[in-house]
Amino acid sequence: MEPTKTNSSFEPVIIGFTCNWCSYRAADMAGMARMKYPTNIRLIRVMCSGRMDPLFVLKAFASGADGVLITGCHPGDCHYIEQNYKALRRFLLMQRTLEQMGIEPGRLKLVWASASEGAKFTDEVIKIIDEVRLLGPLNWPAGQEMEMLPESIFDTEAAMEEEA
Amino acid sequence: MAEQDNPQKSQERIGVYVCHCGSNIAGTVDVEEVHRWAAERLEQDGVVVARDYKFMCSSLGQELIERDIKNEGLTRVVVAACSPHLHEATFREATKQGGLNPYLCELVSIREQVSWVHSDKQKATEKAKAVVAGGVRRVIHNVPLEPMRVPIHPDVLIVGGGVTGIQAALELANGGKHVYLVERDSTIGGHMAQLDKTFPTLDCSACILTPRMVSAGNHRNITLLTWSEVTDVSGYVGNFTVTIRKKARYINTNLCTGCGVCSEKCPKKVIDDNFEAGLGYRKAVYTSFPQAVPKYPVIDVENCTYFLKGTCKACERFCPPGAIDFTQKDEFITVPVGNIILATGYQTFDPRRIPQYGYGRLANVFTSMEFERLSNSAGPTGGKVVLRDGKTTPRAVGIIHCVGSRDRKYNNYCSAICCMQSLKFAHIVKERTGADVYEFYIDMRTPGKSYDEFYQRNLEEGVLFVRGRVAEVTDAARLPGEEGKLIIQAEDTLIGKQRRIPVDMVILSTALEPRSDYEEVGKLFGISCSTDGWFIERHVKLDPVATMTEGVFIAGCAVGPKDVPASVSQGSAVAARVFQYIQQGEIALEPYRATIDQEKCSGCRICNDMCPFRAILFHEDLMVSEVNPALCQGCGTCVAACPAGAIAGSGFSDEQILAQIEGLMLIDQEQAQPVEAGL
Amino acid sequence: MTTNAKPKFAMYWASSCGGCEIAVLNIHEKLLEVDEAFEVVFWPVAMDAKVKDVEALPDQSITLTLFNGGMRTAENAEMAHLMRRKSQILVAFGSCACEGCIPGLANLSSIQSMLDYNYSGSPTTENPQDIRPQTNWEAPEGKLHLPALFSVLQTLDQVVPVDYFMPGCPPESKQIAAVIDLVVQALHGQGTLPGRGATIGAGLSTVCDECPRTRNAKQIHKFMRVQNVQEIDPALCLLEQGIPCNGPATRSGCGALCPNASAQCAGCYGPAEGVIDYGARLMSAFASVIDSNDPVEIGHILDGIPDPAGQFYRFNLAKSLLRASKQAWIGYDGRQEDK
Amino acid sequence: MNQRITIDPITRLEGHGKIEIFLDEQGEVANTYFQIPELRGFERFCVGRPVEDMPILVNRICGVCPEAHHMAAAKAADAVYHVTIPSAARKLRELLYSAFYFTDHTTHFYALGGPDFILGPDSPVAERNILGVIHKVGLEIAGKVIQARKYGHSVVEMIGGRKVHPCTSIPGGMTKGITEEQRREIEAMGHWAVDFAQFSLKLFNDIVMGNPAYIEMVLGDAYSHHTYSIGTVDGNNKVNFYDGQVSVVDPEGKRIGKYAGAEYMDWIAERVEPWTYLKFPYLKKIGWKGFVDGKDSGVYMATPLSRLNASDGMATPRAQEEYERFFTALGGKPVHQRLAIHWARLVELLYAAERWVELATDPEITSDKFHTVPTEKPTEGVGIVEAPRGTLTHHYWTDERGVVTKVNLIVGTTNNYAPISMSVNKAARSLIHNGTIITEGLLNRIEMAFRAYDPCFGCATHSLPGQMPLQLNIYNARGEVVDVLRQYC
Amino acid sequence: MKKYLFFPGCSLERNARSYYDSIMAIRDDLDIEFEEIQDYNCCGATEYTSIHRLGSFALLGRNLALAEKQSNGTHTMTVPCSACYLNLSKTEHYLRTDAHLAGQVNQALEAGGLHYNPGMLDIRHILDIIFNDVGIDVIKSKVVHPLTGLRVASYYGCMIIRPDYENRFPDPEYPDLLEKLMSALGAEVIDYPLRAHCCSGHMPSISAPVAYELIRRLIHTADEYKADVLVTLCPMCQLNLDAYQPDMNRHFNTNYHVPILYFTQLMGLAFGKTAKELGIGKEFIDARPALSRIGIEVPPAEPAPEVRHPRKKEEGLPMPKMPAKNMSASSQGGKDEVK
Repeated sequence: MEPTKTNSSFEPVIIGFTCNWCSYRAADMAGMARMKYPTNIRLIRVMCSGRMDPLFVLKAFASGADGVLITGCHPGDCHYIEQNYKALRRFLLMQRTLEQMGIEPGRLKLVWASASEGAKFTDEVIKIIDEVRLLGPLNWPAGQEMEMLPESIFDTEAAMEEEA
Repeated sequence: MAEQDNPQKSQERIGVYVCHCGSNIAGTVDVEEVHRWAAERLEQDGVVVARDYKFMCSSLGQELIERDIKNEGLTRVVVAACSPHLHEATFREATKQGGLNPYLCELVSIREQVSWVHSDKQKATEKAKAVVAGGVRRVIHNVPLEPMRVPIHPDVLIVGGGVTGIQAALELANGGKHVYLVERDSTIGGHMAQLDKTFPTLDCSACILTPRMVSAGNHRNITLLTWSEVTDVSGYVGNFTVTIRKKARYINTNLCTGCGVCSEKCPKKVIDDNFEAGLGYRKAVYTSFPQAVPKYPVIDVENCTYFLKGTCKACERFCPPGAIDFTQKDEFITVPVGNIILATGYQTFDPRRIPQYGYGRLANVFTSMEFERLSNSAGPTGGKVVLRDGKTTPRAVGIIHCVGSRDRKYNNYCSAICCMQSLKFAHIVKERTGADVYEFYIDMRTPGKSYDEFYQRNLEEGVLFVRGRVAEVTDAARLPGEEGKLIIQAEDTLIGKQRRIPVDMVILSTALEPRSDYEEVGKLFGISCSTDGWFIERHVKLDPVATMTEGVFIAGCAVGPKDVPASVSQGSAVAARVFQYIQQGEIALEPYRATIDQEKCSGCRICNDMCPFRAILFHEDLMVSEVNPALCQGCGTCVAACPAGAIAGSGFSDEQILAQIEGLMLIDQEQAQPVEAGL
Repeated sequence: MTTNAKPKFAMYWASSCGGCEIAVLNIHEKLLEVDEAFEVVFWPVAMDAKVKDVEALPDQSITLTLFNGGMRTAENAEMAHLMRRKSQILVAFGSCACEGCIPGLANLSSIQSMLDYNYSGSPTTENPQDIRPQTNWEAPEGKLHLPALFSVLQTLDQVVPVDYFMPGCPPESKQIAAVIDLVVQALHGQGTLPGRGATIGAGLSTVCDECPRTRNAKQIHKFMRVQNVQEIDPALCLLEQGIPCNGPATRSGCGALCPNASAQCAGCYGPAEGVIDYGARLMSAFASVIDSNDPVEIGHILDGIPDPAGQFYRFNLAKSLLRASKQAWIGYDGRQEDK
Repeated sequence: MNQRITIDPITRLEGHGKIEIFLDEQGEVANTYFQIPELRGFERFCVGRPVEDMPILVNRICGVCPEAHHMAAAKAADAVYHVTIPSAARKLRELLYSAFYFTDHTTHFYALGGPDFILGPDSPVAERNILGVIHKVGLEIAGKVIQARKYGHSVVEMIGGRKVHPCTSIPGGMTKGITEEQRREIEAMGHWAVDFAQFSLKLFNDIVMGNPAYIEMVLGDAYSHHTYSIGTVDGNNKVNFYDGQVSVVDPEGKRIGKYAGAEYMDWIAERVEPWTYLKFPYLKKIGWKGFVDGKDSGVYMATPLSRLNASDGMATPRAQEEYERFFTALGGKPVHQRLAIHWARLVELLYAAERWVELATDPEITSDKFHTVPTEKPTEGVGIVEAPRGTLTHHYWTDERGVVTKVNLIVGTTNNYAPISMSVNKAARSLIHNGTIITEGLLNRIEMAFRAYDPCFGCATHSLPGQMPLQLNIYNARGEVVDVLRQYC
Repeated sequence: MKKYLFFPGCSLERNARSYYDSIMAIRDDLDIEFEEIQDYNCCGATEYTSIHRLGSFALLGRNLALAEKQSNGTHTMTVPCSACYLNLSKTEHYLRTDAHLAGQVNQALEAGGLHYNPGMLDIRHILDIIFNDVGIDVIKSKVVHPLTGLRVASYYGCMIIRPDYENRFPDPEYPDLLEKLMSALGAEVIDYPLRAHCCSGHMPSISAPVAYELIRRLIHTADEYKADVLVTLCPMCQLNLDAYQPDMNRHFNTNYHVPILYFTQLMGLAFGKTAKELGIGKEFIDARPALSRIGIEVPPAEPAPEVRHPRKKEEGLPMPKMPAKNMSASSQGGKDEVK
């Protein structure tokens, strides 16, 4: 599989999940304070980090994202009392599973940011973008069509011949 | 899944509106390019209209949407503008005006999360496209939703009988609403009742407060529950059920006349750490102060000789109406209320935590609350300002500001009242003793009506101001004239010198801190606290007395340090806020709810413990779980937890989020192609 | 061979273990009904069969084809295309065809490492010259050919469109019988078939729905390896005993066979109705009920599941969102950068 | 110019075993190749799995004999934890296994092996299948056959939790036991099974031994190979399916040794050929000399016949009688005629049934001591059982958590890959000579040779036992197809 | 037996020998053992850092490197001398937080074939070890000769408590560890207000008058508080207050007589060690009279100075109670109360 983004200036795409009450507001805060971070991250708003379903993370990777950032309220500050702990539990298990799938732990991060921590949010975004840039493209091939798979594990012309 | 694999033409007719927000967005994002791209690239997804406009939130901008819905027959609307927290409501309303269900409108932020945080125009534009695509893909899966309406029980619970709680209670009660006013202490009044004077007007605190206390006490719409605590809260906005523990008073309040004989006769003298701030004494059976409301005393079990040794009962013997009742037990009552107001106030910083200031070591170092009692005509010294020996009048007094405030070691925030309070102390000291008064401050903060005038007045009265942090308070004399004095060592930043100022009395203007039990209280009522421990408002500026939890409100110092006027106005404000709900009779809640498909639910009970609002119940008979929509707050945690995929979350469904992810990635796929071809 | 007006029936196995066939044979007497209702035109296991004849049939002429087995080789895929062309109703039959089944776990590692191990790594292999099977090999007497292997095992519907899915490893015989009844009735206009893409011969819910074990609101303090459980409580939910049982996320239909036998549900019936990624559901569910908020402690509890990917994707990997590990996609282990 | 004959058991697209026959200028057979065109790689992807999962994972190697893999895996896992399982658990497993043997052998004899004899090798191809048998012997017997399979499977389900792919064996024993009611049910079915087994032997006697043509065919040289034989035996060198040591006898019938599971690596090695995905096991001590007979060739067979050859008898009375009759009739040990495997199989059928009853009546079988919690640190372990189609070896290595780090499998049928190839070769040579017109005889020979082994390349070829439809393409010197002969196709 | 690396520093080998002796004398009671750093060099004392930053860090880096090399079994290095302690821990802190600096220092160390990995060592003052690792309870249990009746002023100086980074020391402005320790020994702890003030450092050799004033303050206040003895934990403090006390007296013609002892010496006495093995008797200001009050074997001493201003106790306003945290503090006698 030839990664489609191996050019030296590799720009990762990060999908970020934010909770409605803390981290999304932190992102707003960062905006209002005109803090700057690279464009590589794209945010999705959910009501609570507790809504975070491993499904979304898998989907993001399968759709070509190079990294995923999950954010939520600080432990103890969850608008829904304690649901961000569920996010924590799922995150820890997800990382183990993804590692077995060949996805480096660095590509999935969980970060707490309160509504007032625009600066922290900015830092964390910059951090994960840099880390993933070092890890290089993930560029998951699952989406691609059958024929694009290396069909033969042997010399390919043999495979061609065989088709003929 | 299928339609995601091969996106055939969507059935929806979608309108996309990209806002310039003046130059706020247009300055960094090429909005024309974005809407052009959307029209063309997202045509497959059903985009039939794509426009850009200077200010979408303007009435003209909104009309644009309404018109297109009518003329173009739009079935979905995507607005790319500012944060949903600002204008989601606006555009939903516009959509509604156009005749569509408001929830078929999706607002995506390209301002706070694109134009304002990025500078590279070309990249920002690309990202804006991605964001729009995400919104479009998502909105396809939006479904019409109807806000949930729940009835509001007219009764209100107010926790905390300080000036804030009293104010709120009276406002509501006078408006004909029934209020349960719960106070942990034996009397209402709170901190204000302990104060001597109030700044800047210097009118007597008790004099202005007690009438309010009395009317609260007698009001037919107010059920006063002193010496009581809330132990459990269940239910939800409009329909809370609150359990209150009425601690045993050991006084039969039906018989008690409040004559006070019991206290007189009680042989046991105890230091009053509470009302007298440890500066005075009370009996084992006592009322905190003469004007206490209610008038009934309480027996303090820790110290009562009878409870300790089993004999005495002096009070019982002498009580004229025979109201003493040693057999009383704690009593639990439950009341239904529609709204809850927390006015639980603050506690003062314990300056023992700063040993170099000598409090607790050096007799004549006082806390502000101690001084309030000292200077209070009803206090232990009858208002005489004297040293701890009880007779010597100080000739020099030092007042230290920001003790425990504005200090990264303790609290970063400013306690708001200390400056004015210190000025008040200075004035009182001067007035009563004519002593020299030194104020050690970092900055003088006197915002508020005729506050600074009061500062000026003090200046004129000859109070001496030293701008600088105090290093230590010591009794270690070094120079002549320091013998037997307390020496305040401080850097005077105005003259740039270390100064040693010998005084007889030091007053520490201590910080206001959250109640030590703020966490339990927050959990009990389902609201969250800032890292400092103050309760968090729904919006600091625009909704300061509401919380994120519907039906639970906050006011006064529980939200943050405040002076009396501010606390009172919050008391009124919160009352008005609650009125609004009660008058509506019902309240509309965001229709984000979880629902369990009984067909699919296997009764595995994984979700049962997921819900902190106890919204999920399990039917043993049918072996299925069910969500109580009224209790559900829509966090979606159970949706994500259900192994059978039997729980759906309206407003944030899997379909919506998955589609949005694809949308966000769309732009890369088309970029990826050429690169690949190039290889 | 007789040719009559009876609707035509076919059953085929691609890369599979033969268990599905056994399951079909295990409908016992019912087999005769099949013989009754259908003209069996193609069923390698039970009768003489020839692809040439299938190829000769007009397209769409086979009414019902039960297709089991995964797509491991180019030939599997070609056969899938053929059967699709010839059949009106193509049923992905059994776990392999539906979701890749156990052989799908091969997608966790690269095909290269598989061959390396099989032909030189394994301890009993004596292969000093490191001989490898070749797709084309010049024997002294002439050329020999072997079909190529795909680097990633795929499910039937990843190769051709599928009308119905019938899960299970293997599908329960009674379910097979029921489905056959259903089709027969439909053919006689006495019933209607579900919409295309539907899952048949299984329930909508999950195994817990059929599991007789008592259960409470879940709170997991630790996960147990089954061999370490002192005594498995025969009446209590296995998960509550700490045994990682996939029942909560696995489609009902088997009658909770394994939990009934005090064995963890391995998950062979795949995800419940409408679920996109089986593993995600299970991962989320297991993690959610862990009774700790301390990362370190949670970590210790998770150590009780030493092989998350294997646990959560035991049968479903090839059908999951990621479908295979990065190594498998790239064809090499830990050598991505080589490419 | 060589002539090339391609025998595609089921045409290439169906991805099953494939035979290539090359002729030289004289039209003599130059060489034959029997290819297995697939590999699923269990040995690789089982790495990383917790060892307690192995019994359910390896089931999926073969749906025809999952019980065998389940047992081997469970035994290997026990060994990994160095745990001795309670004797009740051991008996439960063996009971399950005996019932499985009974079903499997029944299926083969009646559905696959039987037709050749019952209907005669020259009967029309289309009839020569289970339905044909039913027509010949009558529905009543068909009913019995179906009954036999049912009974076997229901015992498997009662003890193993499922009819196909059982799930109850775990390291240290079983997850469950059986109740007294179940035991009674099982015992009843057991008695029926014994009768059925004896009935089957009688049927074989009447039809085969009564017919000189068959005897000639069975005893004829066309189907014999003088190879080594292996099979698992108990302490008294009696045939055992579940446990014991593997006995190895040379072509003269001399026992050259016995090995316990853990020692298999000293005895067995596997050869790789570039033209097939499957490996060829052979006796390491003797070495690989190519596809040849004799004392010096490491090629061996592992079948019902080899088990009888390698043992000193059967552990149950009636089976023992049959055992003796078998060798007397075929002229003493060892027997090399491959067609005798069918008969040997019936002897085992009877043993399985008798063992079934023995265990079902064992008082301990309903005990609730069916699991021992392992205490030792997991390391490495080998599990060996006799699969119907040959000795099955599972070998696992794990880390200290009991997670598999390495796997080695030698699957039942693969044992016979070499001898089968040789049988194919021999059949071809005996029937293709310069100018000889190739007749269906060739197909029959090859097919019968095949079927005798009851090959189940479960993991690779998916062939059900003996099910081996054939097609012959005959090319002339110019490579044009001059004739196509088919059987089952 | 807990083991620590031990960095004595120059003072303990010469003028602060009694500090060294007393530590060694009590280590068995405290059940700790020391491994002395071999071939250590000067810590740069109080000035060098401000004169040549990098040089001093290199100098200290060498000590750290040596310690790391020698660290078998433990990575905790304890230091009795406040100056050495401050310099070493400060350097460790900077090296840990400033990679560039660490690079430079290690480059310098290479010359000597040495290398230090920042973060490897944990530098702790001996008081910290005794108070936190050994603990008050153990100490109490070892007391055989309680110092009952001995009024002790505890003096910290500056270097052990300041600068206050990484909260390395509780209440750096007004610590009370020594007070707690002393009351554990049975001594009568007084609330010495100048506990954290300046001992004049190297001023005696730079400007005597300035030094004398600073010393006077400390001694005067100790005397005011009727301290029989002033304990310290810093060789320099001890030197200044002890050796220069007579000069100071001459300078102001006062006649203060406040003996200065190391806290470890008092611990030794309480543990029943002889004055001799603790190095008591070497000090300039004779400690005999003071010690005689608690019956330490000594020749007859001059009468204790008579009480200055006696004070009649009066009923006044109650004092606020002190929380447990400051237990010792509350038991500390104020200036005015004399027992």
